[in-house]
Amino acid sequence: MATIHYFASIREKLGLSAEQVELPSQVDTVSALVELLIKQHEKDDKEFNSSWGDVLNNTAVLVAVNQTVAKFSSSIKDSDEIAFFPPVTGG
Amino acid sequence: MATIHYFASIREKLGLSAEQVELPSQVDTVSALVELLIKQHEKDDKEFNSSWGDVLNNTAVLVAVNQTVAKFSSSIKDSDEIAFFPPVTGG
Amino acid sequence: MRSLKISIQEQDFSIEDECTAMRAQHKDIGALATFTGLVREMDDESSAEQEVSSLYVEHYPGMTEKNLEEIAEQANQQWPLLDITIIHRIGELKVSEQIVFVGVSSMHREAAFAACTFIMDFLKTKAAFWKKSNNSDNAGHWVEAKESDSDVSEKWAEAKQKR
Amino acid sequence: MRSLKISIQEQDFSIEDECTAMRAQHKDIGALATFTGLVREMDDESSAEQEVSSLYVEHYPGMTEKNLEEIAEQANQQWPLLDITIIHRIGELKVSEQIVFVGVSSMHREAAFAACTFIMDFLKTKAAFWKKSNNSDNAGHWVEAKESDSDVSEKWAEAKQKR
Repeated sequence: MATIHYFASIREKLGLSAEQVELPSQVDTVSALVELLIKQHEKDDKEFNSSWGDVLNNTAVLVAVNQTVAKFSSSIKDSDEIAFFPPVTGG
Repeated sequence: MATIHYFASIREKLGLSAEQVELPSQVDTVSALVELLIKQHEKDDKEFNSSWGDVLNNTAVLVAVNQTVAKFSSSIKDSDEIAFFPPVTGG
Repeated sequence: MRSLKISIQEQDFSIEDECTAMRAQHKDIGALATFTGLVREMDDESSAEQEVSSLYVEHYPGMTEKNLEEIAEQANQQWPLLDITIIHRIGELKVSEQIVFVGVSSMHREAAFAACTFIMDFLKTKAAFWKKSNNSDNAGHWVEAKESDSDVSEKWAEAKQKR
Repeated sequence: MRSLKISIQEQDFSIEDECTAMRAQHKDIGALATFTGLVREMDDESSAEQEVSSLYVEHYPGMTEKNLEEIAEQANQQWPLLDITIIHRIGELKVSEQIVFVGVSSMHREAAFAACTFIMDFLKTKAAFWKKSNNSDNAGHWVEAKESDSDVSEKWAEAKQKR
Protein backbone atom coordinates (compact mmCIF):
# COMPACT_ATOMS: atom_id res chain seq x y z
CA MET A 1 0.00 0.00 0.00
CA ALA A 2 1.24 3.48 -0.89
CA THR A 3 0.28 6.44 1.31
CA ILE A 4 -0.86 9.51 -0.60
CA HIS A 5 -0.95 12.97 1.05
CA TYR A 6 -2.62 16.13 -0.24
CA PHE A 7 -1.72 19.55 1.20
CA ALA A 8 -3.05 23.11 1.30
CA SER A 9 -5.13 24.23 -1.72
CA ILE A 10 -4.84 20.75 -3.30
CA ARG A 11 -6.23 19.18 -0.13
CA GLU A 12 -9.09 21.69 -0.03
CA LYS A 13 -10.02 21.29 -3.70
CA LEU A 14 -9.98 17.50 -3.47
CA GLY A 15 -11.65 17.41 -0.05
CA LEU A 16 -9.13 14.79 1.07
CA SER A 17 -5.91 15.00 3.12
CA ALA A 18 -4.61 11.42 2.81
CA GLU A 19 -5.47 7.97 1.53
CA GLN A 20 -3.98 4.50 1.14
CA VAL A 21 -3.79 3.11 -2.40
CA GLU A 22 -2.81 -0.37 -3.59
CA LEU A 23 -0.47 0.20 -6.56
CA PRO A 24 -0.86 -2.28 -9.45
CA SER A 25 2.55 -3.30 -10.82
CA GLN A 26 2.18 -1.16 -13.98
CA VAL A 27 1.69 1.97 -11.81
CA ASP A 28 5.41 2.57 -11.29
CA THR A 29 5.72 6.35 -11.84
CA VAL A 30 4.09 9.43 -10.32
CA SER A 31 2.38 10.11 -13.67
CA ALA A 32 0.84 6.64 -13.71
CA LEU A 33 -0.32 7.12 -10.12
CA VAL A 34 -1.99 10.43 -11.04
CA GLU A 35 -3.90 8.69 -13.83
CA LEU A 36 -4.98 5.95 -11.42
CA LEU A 37 -6.12 8.46 -8.78
CA ILE A 38 -8.13 10.46 -11.32
CA LYS A 39 -9.83 7.33 -12.64
CA GLN A 40 -10.67 6.01 -9.16
CA HIS A 41 -11.97 9.29 -7.74
CA GLU A 42 -13.89 10.55 -10.75
CA LYS A 43 -15.82 7.31 -10.66
CA ASP A 44 -16.59 7.72 -6.93
CA ASP A 45 -17.21 11.47 -6.77
CA LYS A 46 -19.11 12.30 -9.94
CA GLU A 47 -21.01 15.05 -8.10
CA PHE A 48 -17.88 16.62 -6.46
CA ASN A 49 -17.46 20.05 -8.05
CA SER A 50 -13.69 20.00 -8.55
CA SER A 51 -12.51 17.46 -11.03
CA TRP A 52 -9.52 15.41 -9.93
CA GLY A 53 -8.00 15.70 -13.40
CA ASP A 54 -8.10 19.51 -13.31
CA VAL A 55 -6.47 19.62 -9.87
CA LEU A 56 -3.72 16.99 -10.21
CA ASN A 57 -2.73 17.64 -13.84
CA ASN A 58 -2.20 21.35 -13.15
CA THR A 59 1.44 22.20 -13.99
CA ALA A 60 1.81 24.09 -10.68
CA VAL A 61 1.31 20.90 -8.64
CA LEU A 62 4.47 19.63 -6.94
CA VAL A 63 5.14 16.09 -5.82
CA ALA A 64 7.34 14.51 -3.14
CA VAL A 65 8.22 10.82 -2.94
CA ASN A 66 9.18 9.68 0.54
CA GLN A 67 9.40 13.34 1.65
CA THR A 68 11.87 14.32 -1.08
CA VAL A 69 10.81 16.57 -3.97
CA ALA A 70 10.40 14.45 -7.11
CA LYS A 71 9.17 14.70 -10.69
CA PHE A 72 6.07 13.27 -12.34
CA SER A 73 8.45 10.95 -14.21
CA SER A 74 10.00 9.66 -10.94
CA SER A 75 9.66 5.97 -10.14
CA ILE A 76 7.49 4.84 -7.24
CA LYS A 77 6.79 1.53 -5.53
CA ASP A 78 3.92 0.21 -3.45
CA SER A 79 5.49 1.05 -0.04
CA ASP A 80 6.19 4.72 -0.87
CA GLU A 81 4.76 7.88 0.67
CA ILE A 82 3.72 10.26 -2.10
CA ALA A 83 2.54 13.83 -1.52
CA PHE A 84 0.94 16.42 -3.83
CA PHE A 85 1.06 20.11 -2.93
CA PRO A 86 1.20 23.66 -4.37
CA PRO A 87 4.38 25.81 -4.30
CA VAL A 88 5.39 26.46 -0.69
CA THR A 89 4.65 29.80 1.03
CA GLY A 90 6.13 29.58 4.53
CA GLY A 91 8.06 32.17 6.51
CA MET B 1 38.32 79.80 23.60
CA ALA B 2 38.31 76.57 21.60
CA THR B 3 37.58 73.28 23.36
CA ILE B 4 39.92 70.43 22.40
CA HIS B 5 39.03 66.78 23.07
CA TYR B 6 41.32 63.74 22.91
CA PHE B 7 39.89 60.23 22.73
CA ALA B 8 40.97 56.60 23.19
CA SER B 9 44.65 55.82 22.47
CA ILE B 10 45.36 59.50 21.70
CA ARG B 11 43.95 60.51 25.10
CA GLU B 12 46.02 57.83 26.83
CA LYS B 13 49.27 58.71 25.07
CA LEU B 14 48.84 62.41 25.78
CA GLY B 15 47.54 61.88 29.32
CA LEU B 16 44.82 64.45 28.67
CA SER B 17 41.14 64.17 27.72
CA ALA B 18 40.22 67.81 27.12
CA GLU B 19 41.51 71.35 27.39
CA GLN B 20 40.51 74.93 26.56
CA VAL B 21 42.83 76.82 24.22
CA GLU B 22 42.79 80.50 23.22
CA LEU B 23 43.32 80.53 19.43
CA PRO B 24 45.48 83.38 18.11
CA SER B 25 44.04 84.84 14.88
CA GLN B 26 46.69 83.18 12.69
CA VAL B 27 45.69 79.73 14.04
CA ASP B 28 42.77 79.29 11.63
CA THR B 29 43.17 75.67 10.47
CA VAL B 30 43.44 72.30 12.22
CA SER B 31 47.07 72.02 11.06
CA ALA B 32 47.95 75.35 12.65
CA LEU B 33 46.18 74.25 15.86
CA VAL B 34 48.22 71.01 15.93
CA GLU B 35 51.45 73.04 15.65
CA LEU B 36 50.29 75.30 18.48
CA LEU B 37 49.35 72.36 20.72
CA ILE B 38 52.69 70.63 20.12
CA LYS B 39 54.61 73.82 20.91
CA GLN B 40 52.64 74.55 24.10
CA HIS B 41 52.74 71.02 25.50
CA GLU B 42 56.30 70.11 24.62
CA LYS B 43 57.37 73.18 26.58
CA ASP B 44 55.24 72.15 29.62
CA ASP B 45 55.75 68.38 29.58
CA LYS B 46 59.41 67.89 28.69
CA GLU B 47 59.55 64.78 30.88
CA PHE B 48 56.30 63.17 29.54
CA ASN B 49 57.37 60.07 27.65
CA SER B 50 55.16 60.43 24.57
CA SER B 51 55.99 63.41 22.42
CA TRP B 52 52.96 65.46 21.34
CA GLY B 53 54.43 65.78 17.84
CA ASP B 54 54.67 62.01 17.42
CA VAL B 55 51.10 61.51 18.56
CA LEU B 56 49.28 64.33 16.76
CA ASN B 57 51.23 64.29 13.50
CA ASN B 58 50.61 60.57 13.00
CA THR B 59 48.75 60.08 9.72
CA ALA B 60 46.25 57.75 11.43
CA VAL B 61 44.92 60.57 13.64
CA LEU B 62 41.44 61.76 12.72
CA VAL B 63 39.92 65.13 13.56
CA ALA B 64 36.39 66.44 14.04
CA VAL B 65 35.39 70.10 14.10
CA ASN B 66 32.13 70.74 15.96
CA GLN B 67 31.44 67.00 16.00
CA THR B 68 31.75 66.59 12.23
CA VAL B 69 34.69 64.74 10.69
CA ALA B 70 37.10 67.29 9.16
CA LYS B 71 40.52 67.47 7.54
CA PHE B 72 43.77 68.94 8.86
CA SER B 73 43.29 71.66 6.23
CA SER B 74 39.80 72.55 7.53
CA SER B 75 39.22 76.05 8.88
CA ILE B 76 38.58 76.59 12.59
CA LYS B 77 37.63 79.55 14.73
CA ASP B 78 38.05 80.35 18.42
CA SER B 79 34.57 79.13 19.50
CA ASP B 80 34.93 75.69 17.88
CA GLU B 81 35.02 72.25 19.48
CA ILE B 82 37.88 70.23 17.99
CA ALA B 83 38.52 66.55 18.69
CA PHE B 84 41.43 64.24 17.88
CA PHE B 85 40.96 60.46 17.83
CA PRO B 86 42.13 57.21 16.22
CA PRO B 87 39.99 55.28 13.65
CA VAL B 88 36.75 54.16 15.28
CA THR B 89 36.26 50.57 16.48
CA GLY B 90 32.71 50.36 17.82
CA GLY B 91 30.15 47.62 17.39
CA MET C 1 27.92 24.11 13.51
CA ARG C 2 27.83 23.42 17.21
CA SER C 3 24.11 23.03 17.66
CA LEU C 4 20.95 23.12 15.58
CA LYS C 5 17.48 23.57 17.01
CA ILE C 6 14.50 23.13 14.72
CA SER C 7 11.00 23.44 16.09
CA ILE C 8 7.63 23.42 14.35
CA GLN C 9 5.07 24.35 16.94
CA GLU C 10 1.64 25.82 17.55
CA GLN C 11 2.62 27.83 20.63
CA ASP C 12 4.31 31.23 20.54
CA PHE C 13 8.05 31.67 21.16
CA SER C 14 10.14 34.26 23.01
CA ILE C 15 12.96 35.93 21.07
CA GLU C 16 14.77 36.58 24.36
CA ASP C 17 14.54 32.94 25.49
CA GLU C 18 15.90 31.73 22.16
CA CYS C 19 18.76 34.24 22.20
CA THR C 20 19.56 33.44 25.83
CA ALA C 21 19.65 29.71 25.05
CA MET C 22 22.01 30.31 22.12
CA ARG C 23 24.33 32.40 24.31
CA ALA C 24 24.27 30.15 27.37
CA GLN C 25 27.70 29.00 28.49
CA HIS C 26 29.35 30.01 25.21
CA LYS C 27 32.10 32.62 25.35
CA ASP C 28 33.03 32.57 21.67
CA ILE C 29 29.89 34.19 20.24
CA GLY C 30 30.64 37.62 18.83
CA ALA C 31 27.57 38.06 16.66
CA LEU C 32 23.95 37.01 16.86
CA ALA C 33 21.64 37.80 13.94
CA THR C 34 17.93 37.10 14.23
CA PHE C 35 14.93 37.37 12.00
CA THR C 36 11.33 37.32 13.18
CA GLY C 37 8.43 37.18 10.73
CA LEU C 38 5.07 38.53 11.87
CA VAL C 39 1.49 38.43 10.58
CA ARG C 40 0.80 41.75 8.86
CA GLU C 41 -2.61 43.35 8.71
CA MET C 42 -2.28 43.86 4.96
CA ASP C 43 -1.02 41.17 2.64
CA ASP C 44 0.24 41.94 -0.83
CA GLU C 45 -2.85 40.65 -2.57
CA SER C 46 -5.48 42.32 -0.43
CA SER C 47 -7.02 45.68 -1.16
CA ALA C 48 -7.43 48.32 1.54
CA GLU C 49 -10.87 46.98 2.42
CA GLN C 50 -9.67 43.43 2.89
CA GLU C 51 -7.53 43.47 5.95
CA VAL C 52 -6.00 40.20 7.02
CA SER C 53 -7.60 39.00 10.23
CA SER C 54 -5.59 35.80 10.61
CA LEU C 55 -3.27 33.35 8.89
CA TYR C 56 -3.56 29.59 8.88
CA VAL C 57 -0.22 27.77 8.48
CA GLU C 58 -0.15 24.16 7.30
CA HIS C 59 2.94 21.95 6.95
CA TYR C 60 4.01 18.46 5.90
CA PRO C 61 5.12 16.75 9.15
CA GLY C 62 8.41 14.96 8.61
CA MET C 63 9.30 16.57 5.29
CA THR C 64 9.32 20.11 6.69
CA GLU C 65 11.83 19.16 9.39
CA LYS C 66 14.05 17.49 6.76
CA ASN C 67 13.82 20.61 4.56
CA LEU C 68 14.92 22.87 7.44
CA GLU C 69 17.78 20.56 8.44
CA GLU C 70 19.05 20.59 4.86
CA ILE C 71 18.84 24.38 4.64
CA ALA C 72 20.73 24.77 7.94
CA GLU C 73 23.37 22.31 6.74
CA GLN C 74 23.82 24.23 3.49
CA ALA C 75 24.30 27.47 5.46
CA ASN C 76 26.78 25.71 7.71
CA GLN C 77 28.86 24.58 4.74
CA GLN C 78 29.15 28.15 3.46
CA TRP C 79 29.89 30.15 6.61
CA PRO C 80 31.67 29.52 9.93
CA LEU C 81 28.63 29.26 12.22
CA LEU C 82 28.17 28.38 15.87
CA ASP C 83 24.48 27.78 16.59
CA ILE C 84 21.32 27.87 14.50
CA THR C 85 17.75 28.04 15.78
CA ILE C 86 14.77 27.80 13.43
CA ILE C 87 11.21 28.00 14.79
CA HIS C 88 8.11 28.02 12.61
CA ARG C 89 4.61 28.19 13.99
CA ILE C 90 1.66 26.33 12.51
CA GLY C 91 -2.10 26.61 12.87
CA GLU C 92 -4.19 29.77 13.29
CA LEU C 93 -2.19 32.99 13.83
CA LYS C 94 -3.66 36.44 14.42
CA VAL C 95 -2.40 39.81 13.15
CA SER C 96 0.85 40.88 14.88
CA GLU C 97 1.59 37.35 16.06
CA GLN C 98 5.03 35.86 15.44
CA ILE C 99 5.22 33.27 12.62
CA VAL C 100 8.87 32.41 12.21
CA PHE C 101 12.19 32.92 14.02
CA VAL C 102 15.69 32.32 12.67
CA GLY C 103 18.67 32.95 14.93
CA VAL C 104 22.29 32.43 13.86
CA SER C 105 25.36 32.94 16.02
CA SER C 106 28.93 33.21 14.81
CA MET C 107 32.26 34.72 15.77
CA HIS C 108 31.75 37.58 13.30
CA ARG C 109 28.75 39.48 12.04
CA GLU C 110 29.23 38.87 8.31
CA ALA C 111 28.65 35.12 8.65
CA ALA C 112 25.72 35.57 11.04
CA PHE C 113 23.94 38.08 8.77
CA ALA C 114 24.55 36.12 5.56
CA ALA C 115 23.48 32.77 7.02
CA CYS C 116 20.33 34.25 8.60
CA THR C 117 19.32 35.84 5.27
CA PHE C 118 20.15 32.63 3.38
CA ILE C 119 18.08 30.46 5.73
CA MET C 120 15.05 32.75 5.40
CA ASP C 121 15.34 32.85 1.59
CA PHE C 122 15.42 29.05 1.38
CA LEU C 123 12.84 28.50 4.12
CA LYS C 124 10.40 30.61 2.09
CA THR C 125 11.00 28.73 -1.17
CA LYS C 126 12.00 25.19 -0.14
CA ALA C 127 10.35 24.22 3.14
CA ALA C 128 6.95 22.51 3.10
CA PHE C 129 4.75 25.21 4.65
CA TRP C 130 1.62 26.77 3.20
CA LYS C 131 -0.19 29.88 4.40
CA LYS C 132 -3.85 30.69 4.04
CA SER C 133 -4.85 34.29 4.60
CA ASN C 134 -8.25 35.01 6.15
CA ASN C 135 -9.75 38.43 5.51
CA SER C 136 -12.04 40.35 7.81
CA ASP C 137 -15.02 39.43 5.58
CA ASN C 138 -14.16 35.79 6.22
CA ALA C 139 -12.99 35.10 2.67
CA GLY C 140 -9.86 32.97 2.87
CA HIS C 141 -7.32 32.49 0.10
CA TRP C 142 -4.15 30.46 -0.11
CA VAL C 143 -1.13 32.79 -0.35
CA GLU C 144 0.49 32.63 -3.80
CA ALA C 145 4.19 31.78 -4.01
CA LYS C 146 6.12 34.91 -4.99
CA GLU C 147 9.68 33.85 -5.62
CA SER C 148 10.52 30.90 -7.77
CA ASP C 149 12.91 28.29 -6.45
CA SER C 150 15.38 29.00 -9.20
CA ASP C 151 15.51 32.75 -8.42
CA VAL C 152 16.69 32.25 -4.86
CA SER C 153 19.15 29.47 -5.72
CA GLU C 154 20.66 31.55 -8.51
CA LYS C 155 20.95 34.64 -6.29
CA TRP C 156 23.00 32.72 -3.70
CA ALA C 157 25.05 30.84 -6.30
CA GLU C 158 26.09 34.20 -7.78
CA ALA C 159 26.87 35.63 -4.33
CA LYS C 160 29.00 32.56 -3.59
CA GLN C 161 31.07 32.97 -6.73
CA LYS C 162 31.88 36.56 -5.73
CA ARG C 163 33.13 35.64 -2.26
CA MET D 1 10.81 55.79 9.11
CA ARG D 2 8.17 55.89 11.81
CA SER D 3 10.41 55.95 14.83
CA LEU D 4 14.10 55.99 15.69
CA LYS D 5 15.50 55.08 19.08
CA ILE D 6 19.17 55.69 19.73
CA SER D 7 20.64 54.94 23.13
CA ILE D 8 24.22 55.01 24.35
CA GLN D 9 24.19 53.52 27.81
CA GLU D 10 26.24 51.74 30.47
CA GLN D 11 23.47 49.36 31.54
CA ASP D 12 22.60 46.13 29.74
CA PHE D 13 19.60 45.85 27.42
CA SER D 14 16.99 43.15 26.77
CA ILE D 15 16.52 41.98 23.18
CA GLU D 16 12.94 40.97 24.01
CA ASP D 17 12.06 44.37 25.50
CA GLU D 18 13.44 46.16 22.45
CA CYS D 19 11.59 43.86 20.03
CA THR D 20 8.37 44.15 22.05
CA ALA D 21 8.63 47.95 22.03
CA MET D 22 9.14 47.96 18.25
CA ARG D 23 6.09 45.74 17.74
CA ALA D 24 3.80 47.48 20.21
CA GLN D 25 0.54 48.66 18.67
CA HIS D 26 1.80 48.26 15.11
CA LYS D 27 -0.02 45.86 12.81
CA ASP D 28 1.97 46.53 9.67
CA ILE D 29 5.28 44.95 10.69
CA GLY D 30 6.00 41.83 8.67
CA ALA D 31 9.72 41.53 9.34
CA LEU D 32 12.01 42.29 12.25
CA ALA D 33 15.76 41.81 11.81
CA THR D 34 18.07 42.21 14.77
CA PHE D 35 21.79 42.08 15.38
CA THR D 36 23.42 41.72 18.77
CA GLY D 37 27.18 42.05 19.21
CA LEU D 38 28.79 40.31 22.19
CA VAL D 39 32.17 40.38 23.92
CA ARG D 40 34.11 37.33 22.71
CA GLU D 41 36.67 35.56 24.84
CA MET D 42 39.18 35.66 21.97
CA ASP D 43 39.81 38.75 19.93
CA ASP D 44 41.45 38.60 16.54
CA GLU D 45 44.77 39.92 17.77
CA SER D 46 45.16 37.77 20.85
CA SER D 47 46.95 34.44 20.94
CA ALA D 48 45.44 31.42 22.66
CA GLU D 49 47.13 32.38 25.91
CA GLN D 50 45.75 35.89 25.92
CA GLU D 51 42.05 35.54 26.47
CA VAL D 52 40.04 38.70 26.62
CA SER D 53 38.74 39.29 30.13
CA SER D 54 36.89 42.52 29.42
CA LEU D 55 36.36 45.35 26.96
CA TYR D 56 36.32 49.04 27.73
CA VAL D 57 34.17 51.11 25.35
CA GLU D 58 34.72 54.86 25.05
CA HIS D 59 32.68 57.29 22.93
CA TYR D 60 32.47 60.96 21.99
CA PRO D 61 29.26 62.22 23.66
CA GLY D 62 27.25 64.28 21.21
CA MET D 63 29.12 63.26 18.08
CA THR D 64 28.32 59.55 18.45
CA GLU D 65 24.58 60.25 18.63
CA LYS D 66 24.82 62.44 15.52
CA ASN D 67 26.76 59.69 13.70
CA LEU D 68 24.09 57.10 14.52
CA GLU D 69 21.23 59.41 13.49
CA GLU D 70 22.93 60.01 10.14
CA ILE D 71 23.47 56.29 9.57
CA ALA D 72 19.82 55.53 10.39
CA GLU D 73 18.69 58.32 8.07
CA GLN D 74 20.85 56.94 5.23
CA ALA D 75 19.31 53.49 5.73
CA ASN D 76 15.85 55.05 5.75
CA GLN D 77 16.48 56.74 2.41
CA GLN D 78 17.44 53.43 0.80
CA TRP D 79 14.79 51.03 2.09
CA PRO D 80 11.13 51.25 3.15
CA LEU D 81 11.58 50.95 6.92
CA LEU D 82 9.23 51.25 9.86
CA ASP D 83 11.22 51.47 13.11
CA ILE D 84 14.93 51.48 13.94
CA THR D 85 16.48 50.89 17.35
CA ILE D 86 20.22 51.29 17.93
CA ILE D 87 21.72 50.65 21.38
CA HIS D 88 25.45 50.76 22.12
CA ARG D 89 26.88 50.15 25.56
CA ILE D 90 29.87 52.02 26.94
CA GLY D 91 32.25 51.45 29.84
CA GLU D 92 33.60 48.15 31.15
CA LEU D 93 32.03 45.02 29.59
CA LYS D 94 32.86 41.43 30.51
CA VAL D 95 33.12 38.38 28.24
CA SER D 96 29.68 37.27 26.90
CA GLU D 97 28.10 40.62 27.71
CA GLN D 98 26.07 42.41 25.05
CA ILE D 99 27.78 45.40 23.40
CA VAL D 100 25.49 46.55 20.62
CA PHE D 101 21.94 45.99 19.38
CA VAL D 102 20.44 47.02 16.07
CA GLY D 103 16.79 46.25 15.36
CA VAL D 104 15.01 47.16 12.12
CA SER D 105 11.37 46.52 11.30
CA SER D 106 9.79 46.68 7.87
CA MET D 107 6.89 45.28 5.89
CA HIS D 108 9.20 42.82 4.13
CA ARG D 109 12.30 40.91 5.12
CA GLU D 110 14.61 42.12 2.35
CA ALA D 111 14.52 45.73 3.59
CA ALA D 112 14.86 44.73 7.24
CA PHE D 113 17.89 42.49 6.61
CA ALA D 114 19.63 44.95 4.28
CA ALA D 115 19.12 47.96 6.56
CA CYS D 116 20.26 46.05 9.66
CA THR D 117 23.46 44.93 7.89
CA PHE D 118 24.02 48.44 6.50
CA ILE D 119 23.62 50.08 9.91
CA MET D 120 26.12 47.67 11.51
CA ASP D 121 28.66 48.20 8.70
CA PHE D 122 28.50 51.96 9.08
CA LEU D 123 28.28 51.93 12.88
CA LYS D 124 31.57 50.00 12.93
CA THR D 125 33.35 52.39 10.58
CA LYS D 126 31.69 55.78 11.10
CA ALA D 127 30.43 56.12 14.69
CA ALA D 128 32.71 57.59 17.35
CA PHE D 129 33.29 54.54 19.56
CA TRP D 130 36.61 53.01 20.59
CA LYS D 131 37.21 49.65 22.22
CA LYS D 132 40.06 48.67 24.49
CA SER D 133 40.59 44.98 25.03
CA ASN D 134 41.86 43.81 28.42
CA ASN D 135 43.58 40.43 28.55
CA SER D 136 43.61 38.03 31.47
CA ASP D 137 47.22 39.08 32.22
CA ASN D 138 45.92 42.64 32.61
CA ALA D 139 47.64 43.94 29.46
CA GLY D 140 45.22 46.20 27.65
CA HIS D 141 45.40 47.27 24.02
CA TRP D 142 43.21 49.50 21.91
CA VAL D 143 41.47 47.44 19.22
CA GLU D 144 42.81 48.24 15.75
CA ALA D 145 40.34 49.33 13.08
CA LYS D 146 39.92 46.55 10.52
CA GLU D 147 37.83 47.91 7.71
CA SER D 148 38.56 51.22 6.09
CA ASP D 149 35.78 53.73 5.70
CA SER D 150 36.07 53.64 1.95
CA ASP D 151 35.68 49.84 1.79
CA VAL D 152 32.29 49.86 3.44
CA SER D 153 31.01 52.91 1.53
CA GLU D 154 32.11 51.39 -1.78
CA LYS D 155 30.53 48.04 -0.94
CA TRP D 156 27.13 49.66 -0.37
CA ALA D 157 27.44 52.07 -3.30
CA GLU D 158 27.99 49.05 -5.58
CA ALA D 159 25.09 47.17 -4.01
CA LYS D 160 22.86 50.20 -4.56
CA GLN D 161 23.72 50.43 -8.25
CA LYS D 162 22.69 46.82 -8.71
CA ARG D 163 19.28 47.29 -7.13
